[in-house]
Amino acid sequence: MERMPKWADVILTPLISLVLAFAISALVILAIGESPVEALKVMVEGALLSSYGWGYTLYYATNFVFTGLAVMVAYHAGLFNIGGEGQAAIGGLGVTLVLLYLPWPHWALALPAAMVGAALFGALWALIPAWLQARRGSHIVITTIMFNFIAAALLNYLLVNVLRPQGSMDPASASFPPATHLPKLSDMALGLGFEWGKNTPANITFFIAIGACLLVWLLIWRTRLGYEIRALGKSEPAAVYAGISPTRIIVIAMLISGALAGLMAINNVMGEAERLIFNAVEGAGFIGIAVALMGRNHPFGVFLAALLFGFLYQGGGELALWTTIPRELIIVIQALVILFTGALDNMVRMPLERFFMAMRKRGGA
Amino acid sequence: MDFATILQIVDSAVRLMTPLLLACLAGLYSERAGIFDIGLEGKMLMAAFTSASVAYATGTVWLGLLAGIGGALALSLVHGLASITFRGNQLISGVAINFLAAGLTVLLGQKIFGLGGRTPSLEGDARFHAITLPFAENLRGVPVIGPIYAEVISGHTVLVYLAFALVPLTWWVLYRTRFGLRLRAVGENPASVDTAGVSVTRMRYAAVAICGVLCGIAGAYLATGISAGFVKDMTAGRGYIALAALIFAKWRPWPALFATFLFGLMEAVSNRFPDLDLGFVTIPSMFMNALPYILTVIILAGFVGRAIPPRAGGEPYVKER
Amino acid sequence: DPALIFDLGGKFDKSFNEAAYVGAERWKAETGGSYKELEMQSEAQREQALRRLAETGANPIVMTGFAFGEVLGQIAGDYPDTKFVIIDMVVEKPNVQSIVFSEPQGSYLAGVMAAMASKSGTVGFIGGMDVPLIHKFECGYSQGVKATKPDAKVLINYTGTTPAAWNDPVKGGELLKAQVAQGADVVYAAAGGTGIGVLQAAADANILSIGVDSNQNHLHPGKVLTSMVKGVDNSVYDAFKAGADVEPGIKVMDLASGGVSVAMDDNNKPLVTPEMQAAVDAASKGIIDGTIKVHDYMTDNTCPVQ
Amino acid sequence: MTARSGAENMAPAIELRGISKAFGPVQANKGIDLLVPRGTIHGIIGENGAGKSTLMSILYGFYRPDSGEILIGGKPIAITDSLTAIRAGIGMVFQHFKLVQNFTVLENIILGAEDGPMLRTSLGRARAELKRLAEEYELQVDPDALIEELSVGHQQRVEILKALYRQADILILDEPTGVLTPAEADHLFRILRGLRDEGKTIILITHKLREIMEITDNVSVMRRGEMVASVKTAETNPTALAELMVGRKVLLRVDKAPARPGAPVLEVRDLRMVDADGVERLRGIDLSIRAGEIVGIAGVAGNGQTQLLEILGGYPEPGAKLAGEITLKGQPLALKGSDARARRRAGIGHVPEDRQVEGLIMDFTAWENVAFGYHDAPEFQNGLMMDNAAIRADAVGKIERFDVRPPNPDLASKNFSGGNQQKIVVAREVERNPDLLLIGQPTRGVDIGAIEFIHKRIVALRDAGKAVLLVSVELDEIMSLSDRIAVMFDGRIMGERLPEQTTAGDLGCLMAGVAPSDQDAEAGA
Ligand SMILES: Nc1ncnc2c1ncn2[C@@H]1O[C@H](COP(=O)(O)OP(=O)(O)OP(=O)(O)O)[C@@H](O)[C@H]1O
Ligand SMILES: Nc1ncnc2c1ncn2[C@@H]1O[C@H](COP(=O)(O)OP(=O)(O)OP(=O)(O)O)[C@@H](O)[C@H]1O
Ligand SMILES: [Mg+2]
Ligand SMILES: [Mg+2]
Repeated sequence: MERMPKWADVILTPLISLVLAFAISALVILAIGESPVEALKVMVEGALLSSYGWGYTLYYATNFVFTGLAVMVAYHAGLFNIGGEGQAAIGGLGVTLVLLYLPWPHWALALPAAMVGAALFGALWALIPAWLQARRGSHIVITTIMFNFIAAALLNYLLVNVLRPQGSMDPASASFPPATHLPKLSDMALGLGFEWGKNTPANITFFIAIGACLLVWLLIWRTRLGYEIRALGKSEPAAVYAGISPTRIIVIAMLISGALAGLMAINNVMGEAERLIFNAVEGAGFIGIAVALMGRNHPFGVFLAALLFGFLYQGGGELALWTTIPRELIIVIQALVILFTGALDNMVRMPLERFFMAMRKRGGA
Repeated sequence: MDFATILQIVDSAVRLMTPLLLACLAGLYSERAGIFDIGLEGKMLMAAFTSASVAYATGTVWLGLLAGIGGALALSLVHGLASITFRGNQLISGVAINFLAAGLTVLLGQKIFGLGGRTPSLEGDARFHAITLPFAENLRGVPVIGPIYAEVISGHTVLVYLAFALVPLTWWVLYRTRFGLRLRAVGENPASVDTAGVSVTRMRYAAVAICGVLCGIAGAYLATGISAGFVKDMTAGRGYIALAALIFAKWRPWPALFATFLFGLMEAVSNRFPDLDLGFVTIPSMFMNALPYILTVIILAGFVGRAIPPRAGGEPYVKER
Repeated sequence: DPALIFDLGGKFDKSFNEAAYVGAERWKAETGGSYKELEMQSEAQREQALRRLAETGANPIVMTGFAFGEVLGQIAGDYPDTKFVIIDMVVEKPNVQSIVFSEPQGSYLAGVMAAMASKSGTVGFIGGMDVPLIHKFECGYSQGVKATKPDAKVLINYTGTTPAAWNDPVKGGELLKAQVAQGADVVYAAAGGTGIGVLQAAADANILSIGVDSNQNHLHPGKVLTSMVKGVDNSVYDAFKAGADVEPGIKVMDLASGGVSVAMDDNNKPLVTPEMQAAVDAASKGIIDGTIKVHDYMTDNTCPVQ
Repeated sequence: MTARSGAENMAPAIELRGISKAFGPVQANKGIDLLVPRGTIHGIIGENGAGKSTLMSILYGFYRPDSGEILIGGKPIAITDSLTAIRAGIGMVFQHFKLVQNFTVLENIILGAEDGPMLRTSLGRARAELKRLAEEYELQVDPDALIEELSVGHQQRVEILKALYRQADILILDEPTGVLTPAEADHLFRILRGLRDEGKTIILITHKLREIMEITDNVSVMRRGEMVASVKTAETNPTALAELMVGRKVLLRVDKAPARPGAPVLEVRDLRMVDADGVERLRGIDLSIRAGEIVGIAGVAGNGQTQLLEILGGYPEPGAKLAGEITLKGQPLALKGSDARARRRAGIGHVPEDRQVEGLIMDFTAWENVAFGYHDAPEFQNGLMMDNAAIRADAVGKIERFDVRPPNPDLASKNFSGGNQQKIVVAREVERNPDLLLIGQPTRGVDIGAIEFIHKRIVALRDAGKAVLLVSVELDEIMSLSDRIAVMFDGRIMGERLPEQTTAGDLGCLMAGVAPSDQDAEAGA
């Protein structure tokens, strides 16, 4: 028997938490001498009230879906993958190599190949920490943190010394050939005969992200591998009793996790920048942690949380762009959202439970 | 490499390891009590900001130190509230605190000083200065010991000595006092502490508070000890490195000293030899900069083995579900 | 109205974004006009910001940093009536003015001063992230040093490989100490917020430092030998002043045009000996009239000295 | 009884009035009254989940009651936390010990009862006091040993010493004998009687009616959160108690026909094992089990039974070195590495000793756990996916046949009582009809209703011609269920006995490592 109805748990609680987070954010905005109402208006208008805003919101959300799923899959295996940042960055390298060094007649051919490149490189970057955890017991939290730094160093080196076209100031690779440019959602809309999200970076990867959510859901809850991943994540002795090899599952789960993080590069590197730039991931790997945890480690939750963060990113960007509010305010709002919906959720849930228990007693009496 | 160079590198390592050591010990108290803390970074950052601001405003670095402790303590309280009182997810809370500090410091700094999140540079009594230990100069001539004393041991700010003194102190508190016994117990099996008639909540809050104080000192050291003012994001990942050192040290004080020294040393070495010329190949600066991280992984994999965290770590203490 | 877009470092980076801001503010104070300003949040916003500004009628649109180059090249054609000004990058479009600075020339002068001020014969350079732009500074500086004191040694450090490298004064200070330990007594910092720590540590160690981008001589009067000033503020000021009539094309801001210089003011007066001033003047003259060739690292990714 | 007088001393040691406690929607205790006279041993029995532990935890201040009143020595007292309870002279040994595993005995003893802020003085005093207590009550333990190195029996001693060190007048023991050998249990009861004779009051929770009859003065029975009866032990009998407890008639004996053993199913020859720390755990085990027989392995926990089961189940602990031969139905089994999966396919079922740590994923639903270990079985697959519908349907059937309560396959396993969790595991393993069933501690902590059921199913499996290897520390269980008994001590089989030709005393000797006399050896051969 549950203490409160499921809908209250999965919808009401986060909603109230969100409201609390925004209320405190409003106080912060007041404290720095700006108008919260104005700020909210700019954010909502800039992120949600135009196809243009959505074009950006969905673009950011796509990034977060991938990194969120990456954290989620590892989490189900009992592993805390902080390395999404590095894995996504190296995934970008994979995309770049595929697109720059192989000739592609059409994006539809380039895309699957680039996906393989992204996933493969991301997975490889997760492999060493995974293997060290499985065989040597080296704490995956440290090793993945270290691998983020190492990835940054490696990319820095490659971009400056290897991939950078001669004479270019930018530590970035050459642009990908036009044939590999992915269709934007705006182009697709035009193809269907209406104008939507002109000049926004949201692209076909968004659908791949949705597909990834579905596949991850199937993987975790519908396949034997998923069953074994979850079993190991919950209890290692039990998994061993059932004949599940922890080493194997740790390595596989991390490979999948790294591959998902790497796949993000399809969106930001292939879809948006259309070349590899330094720090292309821009912290999405870390946002992925929040997205996974807030999404309760369920793909649907991850999707919703990614949308929320996409909104915060885009709305916050608008705020920074068009008002005098410093862009750091967005970081504060993000922090408050993470805090209230992710860590202080019981502050809302406990009284709610009491409320529903009381209701039930009255109903039962 | 001559003796003088080695001394200079070790001297630099001592300065660089100090914030790591303080943060590492901070994490040690918290995690030994069963509260995981990836928010060390954020707390240090907040402390760096509050300490620099108050030191600037008052011109007194000691008030700055107090303010730094206060700033970190405030975030500790948030973490305590989330992970102890409301039994929230400690990892999420830590992540949120890191974001919160990164945003708030710049927001407040910009509001107060208008320098884009920087504080003005600190001068005179508004910062900690290096102290020369007695006889440092007189003894310099003594072979071996003299230079070591004068170069490496003498000539740091008071916070460096404090950090080093905290290592034996922490050891003593942990293993020789009632408080330490209960602290360790509450991180291993909170129910045992509860049924022994001691409040788990109070113990954990105490641990989290100590963690805040130490992070506060670490942050104050960054802004008023080793440099002279706050710059946004100036912790530059040191909180994560401290966390790595903590796991490396398997949550014990003396190994924590060793682990943070190793990190400091590796950074000092890569500072000193930006392009290491090995004769047949020159290692580019990017890789020398990444050296501490690469070596950490190698050492971890090769020599440290399985690190078992405090058994009740990361889990809120729940009696009635 | 004109508009100004700052790169990811942010408006208060103590470096060239800040210099651009200063120029815009000066224009505002003098003309009483108003301008729009934007700070980048993420890479994806570059295009968004440019397009939105262009669509709202801002003209000219000034942006700082080479990272805008790619995007500007793609979108400039969509807004033929808008003038764009990009700093630190060349974008060849009919409505774009590209302003590039001869950092190597300015750095060369800084190197001349460093070499003369150094008693030990060892000078230092501390860069932020290891990227080509910073190598331009480093290489010009080294050339100046070597031209003045051929047997002088130049110590070179970069702060890191992540964007944190621009905001790590602690590491900056520590790098400076490491260089001092190796004998450096003049150090040139081209590292944004990290440079603050370098200058501070230099003042503490009682050696001389050289600032970058804006005039940083005042930060530690009497301890900062000079600053290699990029006239970003003037460029922005000029662009704003010209308004919609900004001349498209490439504008090279070098010593001759006063685009780069070494700052001389009351703060560093006691440090600059007459001989030093003479050497700087001679070197400027040589660079301007072409008798001294300062190699630009970017042309071939190599530096002739070291 | 002690001969103290005075009105206060006549007051009962403990009186509970109308104690109620709900955990969310679960009403664990409903208006409970209880009276425990001073200087008596009071038994409490009841099914799994009846609310016994909850009630005692309330008395000890671990939980707070929703309503009700507690009187100690006739005086009402608000027990808000364990500290108040300790001050009121109450000590409790929990069903699941509350010890810090990597602390020494001494550290555990003084935790929360230190003399001052420095440990040194406390440790010194505690060491002396411990020595005194150990001598007075025959509760020897090494004060400097780490808890994780101690056997469960010794851990329990530490818990009792903890209470005595705090000068408890009232001692609560929650299922203390569940993990003890008969000898250890006898020893414990001697101590309890001694304590009672000193005037201390003892509350004892147990599932074993024999123990109730043997040692208690009074007994109370709980069912579904209510106190259904309190009687003098002398005035009742096991059958009546069992009926009160379960609410129906219970068969307390195992009813089974004589075994008709067939061909050997499992042959173990000279099995040796050295664990990762270099300790020799098995020192040459020879064992043979035939179809249609139950071989029981008796022994004090920690004498290699766990290792034997793990090796047969195909998952020896990592780093262990194995030697010897195992054949199943004539086929040799590989000793290398771990392959629990292959063992299952080969026809070995395994009910592990610890259902909560190994046998179940506590966060999985019941239906998911019913496939656990067999999740790769062909009938549970549907192409690339798992056939969750098939698994669920299978689970519903098993839950029904094994009378798992509540019969809700979607409930998380942690929300079932221990007995019902055990039924889930047994259902899963038994219904696969394995040729060989390994079964460890099948009824630990399980109430008598469930014990009866589980025993029946094990016998039915045997009667279907399957081999069963039963490991249990319950001598009663071993004696009544086994067709043949082997006793393990220190990694060896000390001897084999037929249940009808041996006694508890005889087995106890073997379990203690005392070599059998010549006569016995002949009987065993
Ligand atoms: N901490 C808790 N939180 C929520 N519910 C609990 C808790 N402890 C016990 N319960 C519920 O209270 C009821 C009584 O449990 P309790 O542990 O007191 O039973 P018990 O009589 O000791 O059973 P057993 O014989 O298995 O030890 C159970 O049905 C259980 O669901
Ligand atoms: N902390 C708790 N939260 C929720 N339910 C609990 C808790 N503790 C016990 N229960 C529930 O109480 C019931 C009985 O639990 P208990 O721990 O007494 O099991 P048990 O039958 O004694 O098993 P074992 O003897 O093997 O421990 C179960 O339904 C269990 O899920
Ligand atoms: Mg119980
Ligand atoms: Mg029980």
